[in-house]
Amino acid sequence: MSHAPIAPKIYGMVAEFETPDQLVHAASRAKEFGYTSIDGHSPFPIHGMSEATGFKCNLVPWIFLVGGILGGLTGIALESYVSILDLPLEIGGKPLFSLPSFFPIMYECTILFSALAGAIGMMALNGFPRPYHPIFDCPGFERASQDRFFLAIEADDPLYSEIETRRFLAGLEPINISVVEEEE
Amino acid sequence: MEDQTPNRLDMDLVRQKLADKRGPAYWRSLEEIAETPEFQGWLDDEFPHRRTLLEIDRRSLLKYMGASLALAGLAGCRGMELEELKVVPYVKQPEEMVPGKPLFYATAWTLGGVGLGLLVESHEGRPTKIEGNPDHPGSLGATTAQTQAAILSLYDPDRSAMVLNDGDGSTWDAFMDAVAAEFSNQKAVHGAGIRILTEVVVSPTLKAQLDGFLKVYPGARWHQYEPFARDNAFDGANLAFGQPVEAVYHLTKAKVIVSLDSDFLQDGLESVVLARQFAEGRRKLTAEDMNRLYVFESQLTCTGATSDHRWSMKPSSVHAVATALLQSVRSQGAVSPPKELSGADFNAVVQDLLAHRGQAVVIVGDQQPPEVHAIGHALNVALGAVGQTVTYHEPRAAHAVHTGRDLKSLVDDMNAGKVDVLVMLGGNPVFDAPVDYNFGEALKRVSRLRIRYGLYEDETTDACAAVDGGHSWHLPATHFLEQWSDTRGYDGTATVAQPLTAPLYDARSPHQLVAALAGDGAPGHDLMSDGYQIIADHWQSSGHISGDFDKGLAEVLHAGIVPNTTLAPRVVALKTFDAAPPSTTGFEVVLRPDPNLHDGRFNNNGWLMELPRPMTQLVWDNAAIISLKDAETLGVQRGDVVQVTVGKQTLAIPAFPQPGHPVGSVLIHTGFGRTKTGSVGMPTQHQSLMGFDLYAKTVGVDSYVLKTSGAAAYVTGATLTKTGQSETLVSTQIHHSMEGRDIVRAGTLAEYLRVPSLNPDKLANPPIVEQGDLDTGVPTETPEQPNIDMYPEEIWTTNLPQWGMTIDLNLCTGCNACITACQAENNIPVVGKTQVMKGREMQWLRIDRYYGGADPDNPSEVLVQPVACVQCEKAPCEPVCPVGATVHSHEGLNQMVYNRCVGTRYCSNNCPYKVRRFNFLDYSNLQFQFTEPATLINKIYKKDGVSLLKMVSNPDVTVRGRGVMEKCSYCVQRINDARIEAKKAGQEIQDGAILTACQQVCPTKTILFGNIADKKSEVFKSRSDERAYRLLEELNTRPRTSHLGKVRNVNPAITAQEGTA
Amino acid sequence: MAENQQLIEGNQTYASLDTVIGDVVLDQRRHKLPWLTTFGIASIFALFVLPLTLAWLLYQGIGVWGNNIPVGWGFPIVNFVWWIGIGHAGTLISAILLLLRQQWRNSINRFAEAMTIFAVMCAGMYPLFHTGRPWVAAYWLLPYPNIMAVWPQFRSPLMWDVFAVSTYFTVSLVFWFLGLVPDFATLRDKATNKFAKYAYAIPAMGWRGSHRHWHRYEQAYLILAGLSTPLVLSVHTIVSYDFAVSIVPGWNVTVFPPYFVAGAVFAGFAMVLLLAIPVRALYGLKDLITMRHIDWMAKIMLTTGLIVFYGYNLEVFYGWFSGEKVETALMQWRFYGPYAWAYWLLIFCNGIAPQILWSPKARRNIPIVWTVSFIVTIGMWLERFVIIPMSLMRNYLPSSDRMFIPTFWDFSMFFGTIGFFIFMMFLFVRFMPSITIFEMKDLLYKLGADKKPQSDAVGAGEAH
Amino acid sequence: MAQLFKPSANSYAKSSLIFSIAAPVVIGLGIAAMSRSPINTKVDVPKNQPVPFSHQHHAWELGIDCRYCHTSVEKSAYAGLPATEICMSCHSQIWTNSPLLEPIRQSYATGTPIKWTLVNKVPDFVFFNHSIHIARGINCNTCHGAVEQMNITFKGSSFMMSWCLQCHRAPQNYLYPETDVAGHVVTDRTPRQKVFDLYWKIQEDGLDKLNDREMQLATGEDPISTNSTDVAEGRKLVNQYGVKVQQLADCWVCHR
Repeated sequence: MSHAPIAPKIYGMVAEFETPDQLVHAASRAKEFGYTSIDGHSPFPIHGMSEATGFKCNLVPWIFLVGGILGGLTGIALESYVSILDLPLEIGGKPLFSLPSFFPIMYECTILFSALAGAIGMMALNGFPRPYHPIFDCPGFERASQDRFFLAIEADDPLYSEIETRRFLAGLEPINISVVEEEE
Repeated sequence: MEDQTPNRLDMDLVRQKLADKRGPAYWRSLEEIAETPEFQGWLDDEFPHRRTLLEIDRRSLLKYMGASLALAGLAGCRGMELEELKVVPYVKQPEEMVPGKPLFYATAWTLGGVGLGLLVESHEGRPTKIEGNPDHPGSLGATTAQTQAAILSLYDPDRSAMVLNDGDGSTWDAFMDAVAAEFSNQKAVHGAGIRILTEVVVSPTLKAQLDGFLKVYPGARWHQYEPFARDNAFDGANLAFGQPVEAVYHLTKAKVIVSLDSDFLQDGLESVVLARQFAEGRRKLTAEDMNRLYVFESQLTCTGATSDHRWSMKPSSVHAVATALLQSVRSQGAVSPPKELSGADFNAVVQDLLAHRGQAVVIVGDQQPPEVHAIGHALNVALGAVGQTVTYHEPRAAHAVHTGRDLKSLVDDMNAGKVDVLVMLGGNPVFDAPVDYNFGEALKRVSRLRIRYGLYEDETTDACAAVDGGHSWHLPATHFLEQWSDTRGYDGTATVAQPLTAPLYDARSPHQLVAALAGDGAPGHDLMSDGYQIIADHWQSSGHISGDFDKGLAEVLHAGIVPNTTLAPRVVALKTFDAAPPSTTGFEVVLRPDPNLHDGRFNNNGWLMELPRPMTQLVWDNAAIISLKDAETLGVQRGDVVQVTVGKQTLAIPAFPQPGHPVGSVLIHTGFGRTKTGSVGMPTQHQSLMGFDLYAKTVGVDSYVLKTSGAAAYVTGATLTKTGQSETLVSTQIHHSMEGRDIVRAGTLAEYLRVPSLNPDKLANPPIVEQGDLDTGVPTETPEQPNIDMYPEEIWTTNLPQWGMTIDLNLCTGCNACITACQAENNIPVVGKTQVMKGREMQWLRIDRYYGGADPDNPSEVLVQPVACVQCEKAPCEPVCPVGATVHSHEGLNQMVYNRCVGTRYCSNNCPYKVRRFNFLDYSNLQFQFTEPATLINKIYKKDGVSLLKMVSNPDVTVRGRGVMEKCSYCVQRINDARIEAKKAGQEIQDGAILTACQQVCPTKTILFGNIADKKSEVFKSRSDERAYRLLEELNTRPRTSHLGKVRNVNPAITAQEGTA
Repeated sequence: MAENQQLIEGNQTYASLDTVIGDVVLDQRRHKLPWLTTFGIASIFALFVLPLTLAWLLYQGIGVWGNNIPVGWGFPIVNFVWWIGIGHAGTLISAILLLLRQQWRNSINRFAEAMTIFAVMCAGMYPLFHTGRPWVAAYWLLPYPNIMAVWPQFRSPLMWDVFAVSTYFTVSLVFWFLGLVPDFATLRDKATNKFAKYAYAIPAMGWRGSHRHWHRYEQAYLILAGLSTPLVLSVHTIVSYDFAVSIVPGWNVTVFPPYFVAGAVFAGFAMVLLLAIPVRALYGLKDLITMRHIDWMAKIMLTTGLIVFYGYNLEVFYGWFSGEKVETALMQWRFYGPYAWAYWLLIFCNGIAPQILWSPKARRNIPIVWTVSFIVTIGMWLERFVIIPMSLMRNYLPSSDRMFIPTFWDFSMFFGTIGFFIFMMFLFVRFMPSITIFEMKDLLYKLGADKKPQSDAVGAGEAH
Repeated sequence: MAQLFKPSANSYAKSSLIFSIAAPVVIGLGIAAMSRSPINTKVDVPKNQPVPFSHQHHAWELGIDCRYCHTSVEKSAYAGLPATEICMSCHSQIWTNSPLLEPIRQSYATGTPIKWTLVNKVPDFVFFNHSIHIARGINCNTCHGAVEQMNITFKGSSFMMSWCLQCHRAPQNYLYPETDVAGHVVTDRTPRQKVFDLYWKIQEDGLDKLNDREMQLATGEDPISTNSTDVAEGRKLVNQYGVKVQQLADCWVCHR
């Protein structure tokens, strides 16, 4: 640790709004203004936020798809390997490869793998679990999961500056604006 | 051990320790005692062989056998053993013995005055399975259910284990001293106070010994009694011929057989050979070759079910039929038909008999009075049967008497106080003597010595001990597999019977005992060895064995028969006799020996207790078997207790309405309701616990209370009243009709000639073109039959043998021998009455029984059908098993792998034949479970030492644990053995090299087994027979077992709608 | 508008929603006598009767039950199918209704999903324990390379069951948990008690409602729903294969898959109503689970009920039409046999009783709806009883016909699982939000903000 | 709003999540490894015996044929353990008063059998038959390991079902032709002769003269060979012996 006190690292500036619509409006304004790292927080999904902030991410469906394909293949591969190669048995006079009987398990494997892959993938993409996040320091943020709507402009944004950003946010008539610091 | 004295002393010690121990407890205590060095020493010089058995008993048999040979897991499917196991090799290995390979010894068994030659399988000196001796004329390789079960009695832990003096533990030496003392007094009076009571003695040696005894004690008397000795036949012969000859039938020659209330196809050891002969006459299905069986009977028997024409009637009515037949035959034409059947029918029977002079025979049942027997003989004479289909011989019994009267004279002497010493060799007179003799009371007058020698401590033992004054001795008898003896077969052929093992308990053979009593066995000297000597001496003197005796005897023992000992036929002349018709009133009560328990001697045998009685399918109980009409009039259902009253005697017994039973008569089996027997026959101490099921009462009721000396045959003038109580009677089959389905195919000879397949549909509307192939049962060669099957014909092609079986319903009499044989071969546990009631019996093979016709009291046909796993080629059980515990083998077997089974029971649900059995509880580890509550205590108790019963297990078959499915395996252990031997010999398995247990035991050769891929094999021929069909063919399961339709050779002159079977 | 308001009654705000739903959990004082008594009774069964039964079962073997040959499957499988059926409503409501954009689902899906999880738990016990040796079944049914070099047999419907049920359980669990995450966050932030705060913070995993997260979250949630829908249908189809695939008369019926699924939904909704009605009364959720909801659920019960009833009639028709002697004999047995009462009672419970729901009055009469649900729940159990043991009692060979008589232990295990189910449900109600908070807010937002698409949605909702 | 967690919590959370997924996998693998190890199979674990009998001494140094003691190995399912009198047939002459042999003499004198500790055991539901294996040329060492080198006998192979199936599914990998000292294939011997030949060869020629298949046996390693020529040879023998390969893996061949 160095002797000189260092200025605390800033996470960003957060504005608190009354209604979802305000948040969406604010977000789109911020985008127009040129901010890139914007983050909205709301107690429920607000359609239009992604468009407003221009956030795009369609990985999740692909993860589901790949998981599903893998699952299906695993299922049928397992069944075929066991029933034909490793343990070939005459079972009630059925052929070694009896697809009709193999289908259900293949089918279930597809769904199982796909679901798990998707769910876990989504969580991973969202970076969960993440119990600590600087924005929790934002005063009144507990209401972000209840009835308030927050727009954060993060400090790593090229256009970010104490004064400018604060002035900009103030223009959106938030309930209040606060600067959030980041713990080391 | 040269010095004897220490052992004597130590024996006292042992005696004290044993004093008040009984039954299983006895064994437990013995385990403790056995540890003491004195006992060890005593064992060594007293019974060298005993040691190994105690070894077995102390260490768990599993560990002993599991090591000293691969004995299938008595512990059930438990997986790899990890604890330290011990291997115990021999000290001196017997010459002929190869560890792990069974040896077979020829011996013989006697029941009801008839001997049967046997081969007994022995593993390391441990007999495990009884088979018939193919060289013995009375067996020809087959046996009966009772014979099969006899092996279980050998290991019965409830057997009488030690000498008792006035009810306390004692020794043979003490007994010998007592005898010596008492008999010295008797010497003075030439033994006037001595009486010996035996069962019917067949053994020539024993006869000689007893005669010898009577020489030593001229004043003594020898009496014989057996509740079901053939007294009526005895009197009947005297009546007809003036001499007590015994009839020996030759049914192979007979074209027309008339049974007058005789169950000759199932009753007694004689039935083995009679059934075989009868079956021979039914193989060729042509009008001229096939024999015809008329049955007039007072109960539904196997014989009746097998017959071509059956009339059920009260026992007393048989006399009328017999008389009418005799008159008609004598006067060359039907006169005065009896009321039981229509004139036309009667005439047809008479004509049939007349048409077959010399080829006809009449057989009379033992429960018929002497008069009927006499008439039967007269009929045979009139029909020219004598010398052809029946020959008359001097009795098998060494000394033929009317045992009823014989016993009477004994009882009179006893009551007269003439008897000081009564020696009872076997039998159980207190339980089964006629009530009016009151044997128990008479016993009280036997003042000095009451000696009882028997396999079990029973009612007679107690009665002897109960008397105050004098002394009573109980002497443990040897099981027939533990003793040297001899006997005579149905035709008199003698067999020298050798022991398979040294006595498991401290027992002596009857020969040894008599020898000792006669004084030539001085007290104290080793009685074991001369057991052999006695027999050897007798046969040496008999002169039947020529040349070097020892060599000759060895051959005799090996062959199992003594050459040319067959009794020569006697010339008989018919006397005129008067056969007054019996007077009859009210209900008629017939007391018959239970088909399984006989007179009660097998009462402690779980296999026989649980073996469904033929026809009634009743287990674990006896009942008042009455007609449905009577049941209706009395207003009783099955299980409702009725009161049977005969004079002063009354008996409360649950009723069992039985189709085909004559109106106005009651059939009651004996042998139940024992008040003193083993834990199977009398499980009084048990209660039901948390849905675990046991009984609170004796098994069945004692029906001997109705047996009076007056009624030689059946009791008349009985009254039945409803009591209002009810009890559970458990029968393994609740539905009796085929419900119009194509299950058992049967038809008349005429129908067979028209439609050989006997396919009901075709019988109903015969097709233009006969398609025999449809029913040949050949899996692939059925061009007419389009293969309506999505599955491939073959999964893999193989040149291996393909096992298959055929069951010829035309020959099956439903005698149940196969079931018990299977039970013995495959370590099938007994589960107890309540489990059977719940539908959990374990027998792999069952015999289904169906009635046909509208009138239940007179079913038009009674059909029996053995069903075990039919080894489907497209088995429905296989695809549903989630763990692949039941899969197909390359030899076409439907394999059930116990150690893989998890017990979902799906296979059983999906089995259309319902031949799979499930271990719902820990049946096999609780051999006693049907008598012991499965409480915690009990389970802990079970842990110490393995019960003696487990020694009966076949080491080649896994003993199944709880939660495992099991089923018929076509005796795969025998298949594997044959295959290995064949491979070692570098050849293919020969046809007939493999006999399944059920096939081997079957008296009528109903069952064939072999390789159906081999076009020359017997089974293939039979499978290709036109009658062959596959059960539930329409399900396309392709059974490997085919049934062959039953053909009844009905007399065309008798119209179908008459009540016939 | 009036229409719409019926989805949420009283004038709610985001905050009020939090209070109404959240306080059930956060304010433990609200759990009063009714909760305690029911919970107490349930726990006797869950913690005493059930373990005792299982212990005795494992000690003795399944012989303590009434099963025999031919009736290899008795109560355990009856109960298994019954529970699985009940377990179908949850995922169905959450998934299918979500895809159908039925907003009224929002207030009941969480509740129904929980029900699913617990019902499947109960169901799962039976296949495992009905072997009497679960230790073997447990590891031999899973495909893994072992020292025996043997594998499960994949042609067996039971094997399909293993996969179907375990998949169904896993996916339902995931689905349920995903739905809970944002609500955990809400509770985390709302909770005042420190312990509660952390207790909810951990499963919330640091959810902070970022719009990026919401974006992916909604994608995943929707696709999961899309996956669950065929899953739900497949599971009971596969369960029905246990019977339809066999050759047992009375089992090998092609109509089974559809009519089992319908039956499952039928039973499921019955159970939802059975539980939702008291809960909404108990915890003042009347505003969120409204008469409108109950009305709709009753309608679905009526529909599925009719399908099931049609199935019963088809069975009889097949029996007669096939001309198979065995089949006809079986029908005779059902109509007139010793267990005929079970069959006719079944017809009443599932066929006759639900018909009252044709009348809107009845559909909006709480006691009637509740009673009908109760009757239906019994009826669905009887259906399985009639299908499974009663068919097995009759056979191709009349010689093997046997009666099936359940024992004390059959019943104790059944009631044990019921106890376990209620036990779990009550714990759930007490410690987790039984209504999806964020979805309710979303709904409120939609209803409040723009009415136009909303009324369409509701319209769609009616015309389902 | 105050933070509930420190920044470090994030990494804790993630790692604990990963752990909770990894743990079962690791445990599972552990169990799998254990069940295949001597802990379970007891391979190579010498067992205490009442008499410290050395196969190494008797079978190799003295060159006593297996069948001298295991009398029934060719006739029966069970190889047979020597009866005391067999031991005594030599030891009544030599080592007559060695204290180590006291139990033998005791047993012979008193007639009490010796209680050896069991070394090789298959579960009770497995029906193994020695005679047919001998008759098909399976060497003792194939299953029992390098018995001729064991001082105190131990289990040579795991006897796991999967182990049995290696041969029962592909016997050609285990059957091998016998070669003479010069390395030429010996053709005039029956399979059973080959079985009992190995120890003689070790006696006469020492280990170095053995071909490598025989070497595998002599040294007790799994005598499998998958190289094409050996397998081809094996196939020949399979046909020559008439081994029905298909059938070998049928359940009821070993389980009943």
